[in-house]
Amino acid sequence: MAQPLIETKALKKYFKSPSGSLHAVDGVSLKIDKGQTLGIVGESGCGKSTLGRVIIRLLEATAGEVLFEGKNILKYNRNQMRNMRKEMQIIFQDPYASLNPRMTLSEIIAEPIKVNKLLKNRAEIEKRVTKLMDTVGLAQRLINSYPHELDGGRKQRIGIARALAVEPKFIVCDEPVSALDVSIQAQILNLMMDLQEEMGLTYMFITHDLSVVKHISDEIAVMYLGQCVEKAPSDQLFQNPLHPYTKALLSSIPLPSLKNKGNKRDIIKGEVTSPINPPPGCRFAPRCPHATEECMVRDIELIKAGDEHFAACRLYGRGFDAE
Amino acid sequence: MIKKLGTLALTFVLMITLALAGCANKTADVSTEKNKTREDINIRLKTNVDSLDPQLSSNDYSSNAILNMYNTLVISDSKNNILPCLAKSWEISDDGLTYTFFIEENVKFHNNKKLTAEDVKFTLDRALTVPMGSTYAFMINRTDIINEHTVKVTLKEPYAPFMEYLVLPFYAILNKEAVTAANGDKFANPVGTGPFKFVEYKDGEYLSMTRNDDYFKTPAKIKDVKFKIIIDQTTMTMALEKGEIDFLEELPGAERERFKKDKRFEVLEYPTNYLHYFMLNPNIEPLKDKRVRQAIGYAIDLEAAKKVVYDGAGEVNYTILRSDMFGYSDNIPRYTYNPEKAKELLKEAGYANGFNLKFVSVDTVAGRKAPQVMQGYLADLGITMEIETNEFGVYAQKITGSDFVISCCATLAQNDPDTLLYQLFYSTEMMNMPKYNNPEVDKLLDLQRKEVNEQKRKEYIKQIMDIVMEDATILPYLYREDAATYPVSLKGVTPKANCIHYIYDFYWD
Amino acid sequence: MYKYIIKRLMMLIPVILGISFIVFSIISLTPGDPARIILGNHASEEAVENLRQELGLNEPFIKRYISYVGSSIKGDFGSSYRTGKPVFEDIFGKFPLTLKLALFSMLLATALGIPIGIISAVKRYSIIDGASMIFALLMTSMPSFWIGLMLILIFSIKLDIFPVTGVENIKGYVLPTITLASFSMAIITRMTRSTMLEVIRQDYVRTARAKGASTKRIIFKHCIRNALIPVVTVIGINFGILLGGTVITETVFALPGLGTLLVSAIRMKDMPIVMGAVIFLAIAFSIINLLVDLIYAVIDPRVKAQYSR
Amino acid sequence: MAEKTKKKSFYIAVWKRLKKNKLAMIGLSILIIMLTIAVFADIIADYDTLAIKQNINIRLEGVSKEHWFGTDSYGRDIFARIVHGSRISLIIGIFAVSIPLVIGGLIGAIAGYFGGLLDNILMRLMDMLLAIPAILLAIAIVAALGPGMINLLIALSIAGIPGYARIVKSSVITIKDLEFVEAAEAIGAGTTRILIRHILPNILGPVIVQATLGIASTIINAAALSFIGLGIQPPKPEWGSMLSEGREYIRQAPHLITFTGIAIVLTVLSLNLIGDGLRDALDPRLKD
Amino acid sequence: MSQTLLNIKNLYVNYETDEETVRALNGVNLKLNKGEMLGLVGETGAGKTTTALSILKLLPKDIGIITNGQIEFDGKDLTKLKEAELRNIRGERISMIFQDPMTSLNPVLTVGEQIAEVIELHKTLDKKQIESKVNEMLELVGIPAKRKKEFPHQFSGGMKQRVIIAMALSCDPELLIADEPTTALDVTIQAQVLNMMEELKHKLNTAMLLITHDLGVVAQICDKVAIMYAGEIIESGTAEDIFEAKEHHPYTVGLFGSIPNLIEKTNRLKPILGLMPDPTDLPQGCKFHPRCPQCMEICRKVHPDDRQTETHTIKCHLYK
Repeated sequence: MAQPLIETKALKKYFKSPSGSLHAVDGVSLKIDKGQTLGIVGESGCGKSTLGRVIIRLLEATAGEVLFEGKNILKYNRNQMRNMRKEMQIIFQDPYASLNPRMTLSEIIAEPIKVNKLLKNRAEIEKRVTKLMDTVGLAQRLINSYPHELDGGRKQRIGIARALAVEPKFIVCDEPVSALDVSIQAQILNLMMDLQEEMGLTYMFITHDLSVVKHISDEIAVMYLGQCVEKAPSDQLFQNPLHPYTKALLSSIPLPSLKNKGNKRDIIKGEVTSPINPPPGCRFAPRCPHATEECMVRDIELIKAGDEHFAACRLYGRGFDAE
Repeated sequence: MIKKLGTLALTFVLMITLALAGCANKTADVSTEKNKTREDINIRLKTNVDSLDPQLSSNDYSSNAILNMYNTLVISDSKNNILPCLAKSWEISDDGLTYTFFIEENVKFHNNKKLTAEDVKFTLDRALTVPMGSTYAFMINRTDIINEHTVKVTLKEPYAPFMEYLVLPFYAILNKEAVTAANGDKFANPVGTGPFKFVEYKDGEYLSMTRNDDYFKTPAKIKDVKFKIIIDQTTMTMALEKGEIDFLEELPGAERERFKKDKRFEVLEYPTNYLHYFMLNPNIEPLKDKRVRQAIGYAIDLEAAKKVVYDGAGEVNYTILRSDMFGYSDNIPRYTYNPEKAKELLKEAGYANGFNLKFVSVDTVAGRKAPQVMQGYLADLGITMEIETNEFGVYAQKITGSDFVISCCATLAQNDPDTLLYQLFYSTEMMNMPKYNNPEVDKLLDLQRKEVNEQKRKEYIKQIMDIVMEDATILPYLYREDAATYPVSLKGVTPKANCIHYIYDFYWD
Repeated sequence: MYKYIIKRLMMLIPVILGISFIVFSIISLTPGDPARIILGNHASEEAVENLRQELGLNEPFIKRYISYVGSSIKGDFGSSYRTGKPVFEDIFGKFPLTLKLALFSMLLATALGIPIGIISAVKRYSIIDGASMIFALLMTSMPSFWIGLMLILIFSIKLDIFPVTGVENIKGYVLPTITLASFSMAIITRMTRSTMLEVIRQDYVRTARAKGASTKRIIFKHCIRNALIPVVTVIGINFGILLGGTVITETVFALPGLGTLLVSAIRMKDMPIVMGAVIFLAIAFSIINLLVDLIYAVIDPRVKAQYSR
Repeated sequence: MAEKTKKKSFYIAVWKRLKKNKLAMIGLSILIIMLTIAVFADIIADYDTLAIKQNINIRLEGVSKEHWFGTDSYGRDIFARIVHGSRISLIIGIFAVSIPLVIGGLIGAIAGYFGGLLDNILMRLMDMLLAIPAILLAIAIVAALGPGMINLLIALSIAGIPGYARIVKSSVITIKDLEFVEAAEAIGAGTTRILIRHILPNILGPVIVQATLGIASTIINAAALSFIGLGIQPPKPEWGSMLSEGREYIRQAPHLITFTGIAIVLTVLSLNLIGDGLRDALDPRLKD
Repeated sequence: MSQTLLNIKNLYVNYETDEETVRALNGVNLKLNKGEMLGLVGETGAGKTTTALSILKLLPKDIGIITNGQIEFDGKDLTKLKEAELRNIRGERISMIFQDPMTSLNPVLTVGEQIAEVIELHKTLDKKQIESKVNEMLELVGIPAKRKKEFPHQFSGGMKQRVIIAMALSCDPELLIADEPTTALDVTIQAQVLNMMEELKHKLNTAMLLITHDLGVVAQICDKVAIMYAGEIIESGTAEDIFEAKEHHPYTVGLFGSIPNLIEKTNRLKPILGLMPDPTDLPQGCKFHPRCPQCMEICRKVHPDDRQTETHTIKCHLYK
């Protein structure tokens, strides 16, 4: 099995807040093989965006490792990190806030090239920009327009073109389509999947929309309160969810068909607990119907419960004395 | 709905203005009939009172006001004659060195202790120790008590204007017991013998006094006196017009015609002893050369300048000594406006196409205007003058350190020119800021000071004037003309060259 | 809550130390000798010299500053060179007048500023909006001494309603109050207008309309409270400035307020008065800011939550 | 659907919105008139012969054919002095705003972008300057360094610094967290590039507004300082000192005050109108 | 067939600013019966919110103008009513809730006060009765009554939406208009809120107009569905018509094609090409023709009218 392109080991990120330390990412270990897409799904406040930013070092991790092609990039100094930037990129959720309103389209796309001095003279850069615009499906006549003149879909395409400008291997996509209408969303998802096939890109796709994550991801990791509670290939996860939270999550999605309309579905009670100074043990315990005191004792690791299918839950073996 | 909000705001505002306007009665009307019964008077005071103890005050306006609570040994009338006050009579020894004063018997202080020679000796001895002593009491040597009501004062050397000095507020007679108790507190309750007793002083607002009924002369006609502190000139004239003040001394030139035409007011114009003059530093280029200094003298049309700076008030003085002063003569050399002669002198001195110089001025009404006029006239001669209007503190430091090329100043002269000439021209004298040094003039000054024979003394003064006017380190300008203004019904106001007005003499008819 | 107040007051100390050093150095390192100023340019050299000695002006600058800080901590702020009285006696003598003036003008400015601001926001682009904006702009565009003089000319001389000087009776306060209020009123009007415009566009206003509430009720019950939060800061800052005593208005109306005292002290290089007044103002200014923050907490519960933790 | 390819920059959009605001246009036209007067002052009225030359015998004359605004107490033509005075007042206004804008802006940007201890120290410093009432700070400085244009500029600028520092800091904080700044970091852009290319262009709005209003209040403060005798040295015509000179003759020759007063009010009013108009234009949300 | 509560006939609404005129609604026809839940589906800019706002005339003052058509509610035409009469209906007979719970509550007033306000406005009750009604409503939406003294910032997103719903239903209105009530919430919280709304519909027999862009939500709780595109209702009918019938408007087909299917694995989605039309210059004929895969000559020129089966209407020339 080839070495995964990117791997995290017990990655942690804590924030100082007036009333204690906020455990945004609390010991996450994942790996993504080259050319694959790992979906990260979870509700707001589960730390999925923070995880993405920590991996590409927009935020400095509190503990743990991030291995890119086997090497721990958290130890890199400024210059090593500068050429690492060319390997990893990020696409954002809000099309309005992710583009500098004072720069034209061509300036935005050309900036990464200029900053990293990939091409020298203006003509070459110009050519590169027009090629990128074609790849992401932007009409040439928009080259001089400003972000505020374009709709959400086109702005997201500019974001993608900017990310591709440095020909990265790995892209973190932080809810890239959540702010778009359904029809535009579909166009962008198709574009991203085409680019993956053409350029062999590896995605970490972060979203709260389960139908989108199933469609685009090869493997999916479900996050709750800073921890990864379940990881599995996307079909297995949807056909046979193991962790109680995943089950509840899948059952609360309203399906666009009348098949099981009206029958009672088991939706979970209560609200997400506070991520500040969380008690040890399974974070979902307070809301879990199968919870016992055993769940509250110590943090539970991901337990192997099938082919490439892991779940962090006591029901699937004694999580803490690892086999 | 919006209308309601609007009306709400308007009613609120009306309510405030009415509340403020309503609860106060109409201010005193200026019209004459009601004044019959008036027993109070509001007088404008230009600055804060810097001390209630006359010997610790360095501000003439403030000391003139507090003088009304004290008496001096002698006082002066509008013609500058010396009249008896606390001193019934006095004798001066032939050599002019000793003065013997006979004190009034039944005079009581406000703390109704009797006035004795001891108080007079205490006052004159203390005069030598206080900081202002060096300015006003430099001539006194010793004071001895002859008996309970007679005092002998011996001077260091004969000093003709000594009697004029005794008129000044600095020499107000203090109560020994009260002053020793206050030990240097400038604002301790003043105890004097004067026609008015101290009531209250609110810094920056007013100084109020009331009639002293057991005054050793007939008590004053006016019962309550209030000095209102108004610094700003424009506000002052408006307050007078509104009747909020009844008496002011310095009506600005611009307002004089208006008030003279206004039959409600009386305007009494009189020259004061304050001489305003320009100082040219003979020790700094380019004014080292006498001819350049003279050229500046000729360059300025002082008559026109007077119109600007004082709006025409007062009359120009070309000869430092005023015509009514001892030792004045018509043939003292002077610099009248003569631009051609000025150009000639400049050419002779080698400055045909002019030069630069800086005028060190002070931030007062005159201090701002006079240099600007001079600037205009010097510009005609190609001389470019920069004006530096400084804070009083900075100005004082610069002129006392003679750190200036050209500047302006003013000083209080006496009828007897001795002090004035001594201060302006004697080489070691502190007030001789241009540091004019002419041994010949020093000798003549000493001679005239000792000379008892008037004719000889005049002769010496004439010689001094010829030399100093030739050297042109001091360019006289004018004696400031005050204009006391008050409602017509106020009587007893007389012109006072030394600006000391005794409220005692005022009364409403 | 009290922990927060004490922390804020503690923060005041470095600010005051900083200010005192800045002002002390400006006044003492610049030309102009206090002793000479007091004794006038007639007094002799040695008279000035022993006064300098008496006031301790000959020691090096740093030593004087340290001794000043030392004594002021113990509560002795020295006495004024001019009057010889303890510093705070003079300051507190003048302060009530400035305080009254500041209060009256702030009251008038708020009473006029807020309603006009609200009306012009609610009836945007109407004549009222245009007129009130022009009026507010005119007030800020006119130098206060010009307004003062015009008021005296019209109301005191021509109409003879108000006195020119003196604040013996309440009538003396009217014209100075209007002059002072004109400037802050303009700022409050513009501030209220922009915050009201902001609040009117909020979602909860739309919810209130959907509840069937009338515009009047929405303005009073929902909008004003939210809109006033930032306006309170502006009022606080302006009140602080007014407390500093506006020299200009005090000169024009011959009112012996704190401003005149401080300016003449600066000109006279009367160090103890200048230091005392500036420190007093700094404390007053910080207390006002603290009050403003506390008022914030009262109006806006989200802010209160922050403090009580 | 033809999409315009012209480089329709953000500023053109702002200008279009500003043009619709009638009040701002009035303000702009007044300002343009003032600027042309200031620039062509020498042509409109000769400096030496009219503004400076004293002519005592035509002193304090009212409005007349040769002297449109009459003459002052030295017989100088008031119209000429106002014309040349506009040049000085505008220079003071512009310099006494741009200096604190740059200094305050830098302090604000650094404090806002880096935060932490640096932010705390800088802001405490600003609090100190703010706690001393601005006009008193100015008086102390002018009293210390002596009157004159340069010292007046220094005095007014120091008083202005905290205001700009705060405005810039608050705008930088709001911009700093936006995603396009994170994106710039992600592509390896350095701090200086981010500050100059991304953050500064986006905080121009509130800063420009504060600057225009700043020029207005600076002109008034300069006039106030002249009023209490600390302003520009004679004979240079400056509106504030002209006003305080004329004050003495308020009853006898009111024309000394009226025209100069109107000149100040018009200039300051125009700047305030433009400032307000810019605030609305630069913040599209304010438009319904 | 239960009695018709709301009947919107041929409604036209424009947003007129001095730069441009936006033709938001272009002839909307909609019918809603008592106690029924209608789902109004469409993408951004389709005119869903404008329809809702025009019912209660909450359109922005002198900018959002109803140029044509009637809105009959319980027999009365709302477009003709004066502001005062409309105010009595708002909150009492028809109430409305909005999308973002975070900003829909006044931050400086307690939750209890804001619920009590709507009761005070429409019911003449004394203080104690109002307080008990407030407690009752809070318990109804699953919030402990003692929390009525707390402020909005002390509640989570889901909790705030419950408060808003309690507020809207406290005067027992006949019609509740909900503009994307759960879009801003997490999936699990959305499920809780939707369940609650369904229970309340049955318990209080309130008709609901639910505006959303999520076909899943519509399928789960709506009885009837209407699909909007460019200011018109291009297809409407019962839930069965929309989700199970064979014939559909091409836009509806495109919508369903754009949603990833949770059950089978599809390689690529079948999105609708192109962009939403510019409301300031709408295309001629059928507004969807520029993006319609089965576009015919007639579609470009003639505006299609409704092809009506018993309950299922489709506005397209394909189904003449």
